[in-house]
Amino acid sequence: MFFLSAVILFPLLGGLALLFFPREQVRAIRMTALGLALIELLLVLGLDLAYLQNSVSLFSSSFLHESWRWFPDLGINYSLGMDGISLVLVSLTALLTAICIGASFRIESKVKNYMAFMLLFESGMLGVFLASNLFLFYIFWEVMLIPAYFLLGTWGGERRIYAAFKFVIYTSVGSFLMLVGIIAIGYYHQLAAVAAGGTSCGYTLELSQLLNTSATCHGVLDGTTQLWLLLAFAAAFAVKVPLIPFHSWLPDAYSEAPAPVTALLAGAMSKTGVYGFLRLCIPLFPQAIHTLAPYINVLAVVGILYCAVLALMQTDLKRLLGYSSISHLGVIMLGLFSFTAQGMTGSVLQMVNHGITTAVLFLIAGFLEYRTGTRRLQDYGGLAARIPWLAVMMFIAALSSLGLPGLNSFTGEFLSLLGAFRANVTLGVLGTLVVVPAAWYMLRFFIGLMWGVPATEGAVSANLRKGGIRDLSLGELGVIIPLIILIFYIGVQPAVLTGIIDPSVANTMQVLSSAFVK
Amino acid sequence: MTFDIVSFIVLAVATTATALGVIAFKNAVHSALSLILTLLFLALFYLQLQAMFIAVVQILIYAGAIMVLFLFVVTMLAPDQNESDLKDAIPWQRIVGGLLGLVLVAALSYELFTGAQITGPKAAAGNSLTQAVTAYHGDTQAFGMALFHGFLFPFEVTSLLIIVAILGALVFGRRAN
Amino acid sequence: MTNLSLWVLLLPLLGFIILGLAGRFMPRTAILAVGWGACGLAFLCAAISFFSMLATPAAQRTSDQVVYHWISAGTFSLDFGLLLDPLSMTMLLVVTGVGLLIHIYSAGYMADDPSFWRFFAYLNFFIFAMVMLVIANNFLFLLVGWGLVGLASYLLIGFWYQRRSAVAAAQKAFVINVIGDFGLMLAIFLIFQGAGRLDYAGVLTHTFPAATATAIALLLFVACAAKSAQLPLYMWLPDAMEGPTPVSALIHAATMVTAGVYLVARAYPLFEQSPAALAVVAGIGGATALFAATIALFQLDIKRVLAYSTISQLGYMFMAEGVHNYSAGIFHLVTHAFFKALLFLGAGAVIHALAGEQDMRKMGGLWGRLRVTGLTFLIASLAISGIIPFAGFWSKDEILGSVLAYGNQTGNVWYYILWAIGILTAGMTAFYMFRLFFGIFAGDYRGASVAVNDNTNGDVEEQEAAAAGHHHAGPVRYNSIHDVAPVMSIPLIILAILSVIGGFIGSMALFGLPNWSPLANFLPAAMHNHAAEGSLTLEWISTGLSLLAGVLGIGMAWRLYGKGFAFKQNSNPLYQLVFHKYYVDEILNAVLIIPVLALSRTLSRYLEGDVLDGGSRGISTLFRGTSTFMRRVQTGYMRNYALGILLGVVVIIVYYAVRG
Amino acid sequence: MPLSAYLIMSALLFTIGVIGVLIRRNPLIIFMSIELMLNAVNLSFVALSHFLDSADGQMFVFLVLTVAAAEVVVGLALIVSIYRRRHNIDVDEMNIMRG
Repeated sequence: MFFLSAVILFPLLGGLALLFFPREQVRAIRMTALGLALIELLLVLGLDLAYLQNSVSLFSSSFLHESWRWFPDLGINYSLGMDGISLVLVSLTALLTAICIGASFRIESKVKNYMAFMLLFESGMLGVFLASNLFLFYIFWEVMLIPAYFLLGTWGGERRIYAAFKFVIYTSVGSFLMLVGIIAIGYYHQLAAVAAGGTSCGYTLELSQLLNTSATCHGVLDGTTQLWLLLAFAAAFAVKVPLIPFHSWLPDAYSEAPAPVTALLAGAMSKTGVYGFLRLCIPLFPQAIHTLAPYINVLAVVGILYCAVLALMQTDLKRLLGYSSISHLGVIMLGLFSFTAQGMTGSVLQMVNHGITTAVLFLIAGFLEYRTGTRRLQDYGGLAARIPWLAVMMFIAALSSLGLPGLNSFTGEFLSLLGAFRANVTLGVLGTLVVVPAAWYMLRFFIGLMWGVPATEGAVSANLRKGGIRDLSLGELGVIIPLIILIFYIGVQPAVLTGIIDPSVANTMQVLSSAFVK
Repeated sequence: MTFDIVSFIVLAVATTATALGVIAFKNAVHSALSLILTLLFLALFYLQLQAMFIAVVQILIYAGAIMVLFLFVVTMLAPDQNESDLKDAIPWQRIVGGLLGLVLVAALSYELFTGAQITGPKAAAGNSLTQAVTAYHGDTQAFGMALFHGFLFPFEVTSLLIIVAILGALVFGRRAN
Repeated sequence: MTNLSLWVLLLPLLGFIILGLAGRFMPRTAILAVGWGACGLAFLCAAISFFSMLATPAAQRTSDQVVYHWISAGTFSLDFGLLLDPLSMTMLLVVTGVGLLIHIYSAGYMADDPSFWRFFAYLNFFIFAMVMLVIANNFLFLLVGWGLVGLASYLLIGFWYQRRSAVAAAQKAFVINVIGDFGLMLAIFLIFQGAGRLDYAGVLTHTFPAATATAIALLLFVACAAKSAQLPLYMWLPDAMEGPTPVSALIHAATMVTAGVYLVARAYPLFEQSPAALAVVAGIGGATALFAATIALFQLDIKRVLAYSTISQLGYMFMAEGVHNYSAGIFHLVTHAFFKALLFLGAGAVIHALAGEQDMRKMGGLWGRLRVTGLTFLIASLAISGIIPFAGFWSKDEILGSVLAYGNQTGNVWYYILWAIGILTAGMTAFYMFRLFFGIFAGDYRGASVAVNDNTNGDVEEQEAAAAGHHHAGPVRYNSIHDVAPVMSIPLIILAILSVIGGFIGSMALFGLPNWSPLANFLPAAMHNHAAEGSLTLEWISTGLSLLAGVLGIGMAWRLYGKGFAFKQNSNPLYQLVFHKYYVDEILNAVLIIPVLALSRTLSRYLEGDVLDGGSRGISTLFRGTSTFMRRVQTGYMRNYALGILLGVVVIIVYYAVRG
Repeated sequence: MPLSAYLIMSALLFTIGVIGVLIRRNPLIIFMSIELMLNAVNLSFVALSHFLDSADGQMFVFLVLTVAAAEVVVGLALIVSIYRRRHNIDVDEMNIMRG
């Protein structure tokens, strides 16, 4: 029965258990951490199978649901729930964490704390994806932020303090507003429920209560309260996604954090923002989301093109990937707020694809930085001959990132943009236009590193003169291969994922009723 | 009736004078002595208000015990050093202090004069035991009854307080070794 | 009807995977075995399917084979399927046939290249992508093929990735192809919006409202223009000559660039629904034909001459399709595939013989040494110039005839102008082809004698650098030149034969023979019955004139360059303008590339740097400022604190006093 | 005598105590001023107890007394220990805990 709690608490307890290891046994710590992450992955896969047996909707009785009373009179209880969308994201998080821990065997200082924080980070994210009570959602939201701050702050590059500080400021301001929103929604919902006749209705934060229109205690909030509450929630999620004006923490955080951490941040954490919009904002505030959707779409499109253009001239490897990642998330948001079945299924599918592709790109950037010690693009050049395997892996990931038809990102991007196009033609066209600058900066990124004539001065040429650069070691290859296989598999056979996502999207969105275009 | 008024006024003037003396004298010993006088005058006030026990207690404990302690400490701590020669670090403090004092007095008196005139005895609210006991016009026996029935718990607490105070004094008094 | 199209698709993919993973360790013969085997078997399967298709009656010649369910989201559901019908059969034969010949040829051409295996892996990947594009049964997998083909051309153009010019050309080619993908994607969105499905069977029978039909057709044409290097988006093809010559032959002459022509032919019901789009197709086709031909007149690098010639011939194909005669377009596509591939391979043989030399001024008099290459090159030149028995004559004249007939039928003066442009371009084509032929084979050998930098003109230097960039050891002595090995000359000969007899698959109605045009009958009737049926006299006039133009062109070339190519620098502005390819690259750079990069640089410095970073830094300084101010309240003097307390008390009392 | 007279008297004493605290810099004097304030409160307690005819007031005076005693004891002990360490006792010197 408590399958979901096991999935969340296992990495938490694993992380804590890890702290009791003696500090100097670095190898043992790394191995156990990887073991824990892999066991967690198996647990999640078991969960997937359990789910696929009886593919259920969010509110059907047999839905994988757990609920324990916590503060009964406040309507707060420890309740978890899962449907197709959270299943996909939970699996992505578990996979990426296992891979990123596998890729972190080069971290030397304070390995024990590092691994513990990574596992804590994973359980925070899993909690966010599975919580079905607003209070519990907020707790996991914060539990996710703390390890991210420490991972970024202690093991990062030179400007890590500044980056970590900015990251926390942006995220916590957003999440405090969300807390206000959470408290307020319980209160207004109660008011509305009482007004609607259910005199005995109490203050509740239980998602199934708030969303379940047939429940006895269901009050419908009026337009303006919905709008204000939506803005409160949107603040936290917009920072996390990030939408354009709130994105300036991302380039610093992604370029300063160690590569495995950035891979996890970009791969999984940014999805919690979009998940928040999808699971909380749209169902809870249907009217308000309609008034706000055009503005969010415009922000998304601006974000897509603005960051694509910015990525053209970045000199720092990870910064370039950071901007590209914002651009991709813009496409996801555009798909989500098109309120069409294709757009939303496409955006969830693209969340998974973007997670995989960005993780590979950041890990490779990390391997390169580990070998040469520099992140400046100008120092690199013509490495394909020396490190062919790394070049091939990077090329596949770069192609997937620029949306080459036939690979994984194309399927998600195509569906999202199709949905966006059906909702609003001009935004659809502008969104699709990103394909051109995306190809341009991705190729410039790959060519700058791998093709052309090797740079004559700078750190890379020094390494080349000294002893040359080693190609991918077996461990590194083993870390990337699963993701590369997924890139090809989802590209060729996306029906597997859309089969899981589509019914859940339709189910989550029936609250929009007429607005949701099949 | 006039005797009351005259005695009150005399007492009032005397108390005010000695109170001012406390804060005015340069020499600490003088202000200590003037404080003792103030306490005595207050005891007289209490007598005037027929609070016999309190008046006696006031004289015995306050004037007697506490002030003796005060004098003891004052004489010990270099009485000759008067503070006028020291530069006053924050001169504006005095002016503002004085002003605020005046405002306080004005506000309080305004409040008292315009507030509800409490002249006669009023039936005490609540059903505290003391209310039944005061039928004897507030004499010591009534006070004792009230103390040990109504206020037993606070009485015990104060005893605890005093023990703590003694321990505190012991700790601070210890010669730094 | 046996349909082996799935094998035609999977065999090259298999070849690519084997060579891609293990190619590095395989000996040369094994590489060739896999490469030739995969492509050869694919051609065999295509041939088998072709003959079985010929055996079946015309009606049941299409077989739509669903492979697996690809995706489903809401009402959008799509299966990946293969459609084998006469049109895709023709394309399959061309792709795999010419592909096989080029595979054989490359064994010789790339013999001395260290990453021999990588070349064959990419070739196989290209054939897989092109086959996917051609036999997909829905627009989405057409887009997938479209993208993969763009990737293949990127990989092959940038094959020698150490060379800066090749890398830049590859990137330019890919980005411009992505612009095409962008157009195709929008068209697909519109199609789904209108028809609710994407497979050809459903979409091509659906009638769209006029405006959407035109929008879809034009967007599809944007994709074709990018892929087939038509006017606005052609500039990547001349730079694509940086790739090895077999690549130019296969991709940039015979197969990939014709994908646009195939797309228009495939989606002809859509184009039929919007006459405006067809007019645009015809117009741009004609304009590109003329424009590219003018540039080709004065090029010095033999491969660039052929590149511009390809652009021009593609213009012809689109002209044919613009006047509703899609089968004429496909016919010219097939014949063009033969003689243009032959021309490129011939040029490749010349370059190979001269150890990498590509500049006409350092060739000449090779007729004596490269006899086979010379002969096949001559045949191809005659074919492309539209001289009577050769393939080019039949296909080009069918196009010009139908343009004239269409002009006559609709009475629209523009089509007459278009026809005139066609004739003029035919003449120019003949001129530059024979200028090239005489430049290479006639006169005396200028290789060793000419010092490299004898002329002053700066931009010629640029052409020198581009040509010299190709790793060649320096001018080869005349008598050490020897003709190419049989592995290269056999494909030349086969293609030469095809260039001669290729024309006879087209219509012979001209000479009173019964309407015997196997290709037109093979293709679905609807692809040419909308075309205008001009009277026989009109046919004779346009054929006669185009033949005359061809002969004139050859004559002028003979008079100017008969005795050998002599480069005369002349400074009249018109010549300079054309010589510098209308400065298109420089304009593109100035108008598009530099401004966007500058915008990106300023945005990241000012908007990102100052406004956003500054903003967040500003907030933190704000907080620090208020905190330092608050700190001064803690003065340390106890009396101040007492004063504070008193102030509080006083305020409360005064408040109550005032409130009363 | 009317109750308000006593209250005014107590207010006056209280104010004098407060001013004493504010003005003087010798901790002993400050201590005495505090005592003064306490006694002012005692006075008002007794007066009210007398006029309201209830012993509660006097109870509080008694408690205040004990508290004052405890306070003086500890206070003086503190001052003595400070004096032993610093040899001069001036309130303004003791500002180590400054912000």
